[in-house]
Amino acid sequence: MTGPGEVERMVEALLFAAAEPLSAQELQRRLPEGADVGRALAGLRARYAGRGVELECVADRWRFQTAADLGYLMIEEREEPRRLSRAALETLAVIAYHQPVTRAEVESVRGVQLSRGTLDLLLEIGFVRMRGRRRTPGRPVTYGTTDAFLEHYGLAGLADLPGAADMRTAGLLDLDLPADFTVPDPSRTEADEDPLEPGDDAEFHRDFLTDDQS
Amino acid sequence: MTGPGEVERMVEALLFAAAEPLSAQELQRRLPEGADVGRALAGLRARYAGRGVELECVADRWRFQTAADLGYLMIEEREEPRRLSRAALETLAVIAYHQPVTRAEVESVRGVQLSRGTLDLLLEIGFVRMRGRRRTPGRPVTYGTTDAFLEHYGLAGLADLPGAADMRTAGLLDLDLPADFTVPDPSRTEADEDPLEPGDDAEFHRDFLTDDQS
Amino acid sequence: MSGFQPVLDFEAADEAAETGDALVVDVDGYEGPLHVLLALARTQKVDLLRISILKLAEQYLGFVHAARRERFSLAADYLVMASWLAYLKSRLLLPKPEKDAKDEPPAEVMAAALAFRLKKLDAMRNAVEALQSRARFGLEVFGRGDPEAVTVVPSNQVRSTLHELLQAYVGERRRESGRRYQPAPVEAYALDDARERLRSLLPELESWTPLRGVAPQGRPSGPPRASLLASTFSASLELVKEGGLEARQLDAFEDVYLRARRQRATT
Repeated sequence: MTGPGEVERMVEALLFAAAEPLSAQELQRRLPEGADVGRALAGLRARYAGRGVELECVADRWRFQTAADLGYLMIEEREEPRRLSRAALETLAVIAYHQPVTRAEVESVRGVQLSRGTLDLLLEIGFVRMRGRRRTPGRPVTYGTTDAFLEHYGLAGLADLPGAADMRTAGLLDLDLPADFTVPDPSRTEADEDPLEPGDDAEFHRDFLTDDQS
Repeated sequence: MTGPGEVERMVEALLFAAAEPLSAQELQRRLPEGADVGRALAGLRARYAGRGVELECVADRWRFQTAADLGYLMIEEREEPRRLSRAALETLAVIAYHQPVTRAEVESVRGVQLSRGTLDLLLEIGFVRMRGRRRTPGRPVTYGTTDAFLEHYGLAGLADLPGAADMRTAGLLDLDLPADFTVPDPSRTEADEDPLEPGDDAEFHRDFLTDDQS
Repeated sequence: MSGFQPVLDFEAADEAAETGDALVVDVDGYEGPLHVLLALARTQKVDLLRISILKLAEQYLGFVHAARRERFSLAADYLVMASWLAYLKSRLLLPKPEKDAKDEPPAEVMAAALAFRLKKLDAMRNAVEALQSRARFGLEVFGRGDPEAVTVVPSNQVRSTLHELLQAYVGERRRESGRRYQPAPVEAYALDDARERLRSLLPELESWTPLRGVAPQGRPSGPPRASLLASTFSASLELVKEGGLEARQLDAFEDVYLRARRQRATT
């Protein structure tokens, strides 16, 4: 005959190793005949009361659970930096070299529609900002890079963005590019742009919605 | 200031919740400053001794696990055991007890060439890893065991390998035993190993290929 | 026998040792000659370091002989070991020469080294058993079945290098330059064909018929409808000029009607 202390040990082990909460019936089935599950559960509940882990009964099923007041320990700020997706990296590159640039222009260079999340992400991590509005019909918002962008890539200014010659030296440019391949110099200022006005932000989000519908 | 009882609760909660064993350092990082992790671990170990769940140190990290004598209850949780051949197990033992050890040395101890797939399998299931290179002509790759190996066999460290101390005293773990049966020289240096360099992996696989052709 | 449990083919040797019978020859059960030697040595029931190498050599040679009689194909390793042991045996038996051959240790030292090597392999065999009898994770002991996933709050840090950025840009521009506007060439309804067809239709065009009815119906693979209409219209104007056809349009943008010019009107 299995003593009550021994049954308690068994229930403890079973509940610990189980992939999901177990009912008293399920426990009974996995224990030696005649084992008093109810008594074991009561004993364990008392034993774990006030500990870092507690025995909980949810919907007639039993499980060990971290004490509620220690839940904050289970949240971890992960230091691991994110990698930018290919789409994000390409969009960032086009914005960096072609700024100030409208959403439509980015799409025209990349040849694909800009997904909503890509630009949002770049705005969110602070590498891209809204710069102003193009003085063309519809007055589209123009985008550019931020100081955080320069800082991240170790650039003193936009003039330090590597040009075509640098790219060639680095072996990035090869022969299948046209001979007249040039890279725009984003450090020159363009005049066909108005500064953003207060409230432009909201309008921008409306832009997004209509873009998506089209 | 967090009292010792409270720290013990926290460590208990963290170890219960964790999917992997946690080192004292990892625990420390998640606890309030000044928390005495060592004391909490010792307290928990004593508290859980003889229970259905026990606190164990494996590969220098800590985990709760079910008591060994209750393993028979965990039929549903039991993993399909990996089928390792006797040759694979013996190779694993030779590597574990003699590391860092080269393939040729493993073969010399066992008196037979490693059959194709034996070492690969041990590397693939993650019990064995390439450790470095022996500073001898040809700079052969040396092998050792992993934390996964220690975790599987419930060993706190290599010093806990069963019988290792006695074997070492008896000179049974010496490797300076050439194939031509000369008397072993019990003085064995362990420092004659270079760390692996990037790209060594590929070279290793070339090794394998040439081995297979022979 | 389940899982990690090694197939202990030494059982045969142990049994033989207990019963005093000769070892059952089963080459498949052994990894190599050293493993056979170890199994044989264990039948001597003494510390491996104190076994009789002479007796071991005889046992091994008997094993190889038996295996050959049973027509087992023994690997070369086994035969090399056999000849080495035969040589060692002869050296152990023969009276000591005045001096050993050059660069060769005394036979007793070689025998001791072999015994030590067997001891070493035996230690590893015991190690396997000791490891396998431990409470193994996932087999005898178990971890938390339902770990509480730690909620990971990702930081806003980004990992990206300037080189990556440049690669992305160049890749982008390369694709852009590779994109050229290439409209599919439009298949046109040749004017000659239209003229030919209209001429053949003339006898049937006795009453005014709208141009869109006269022009051939478009097919998905052929020229577009616009081209069929335009070429038919151009051909009809030519035939009007030749005098074979009449055309009329009641008002601007209205349908154009065609009919064959009456023969008697021309004569």
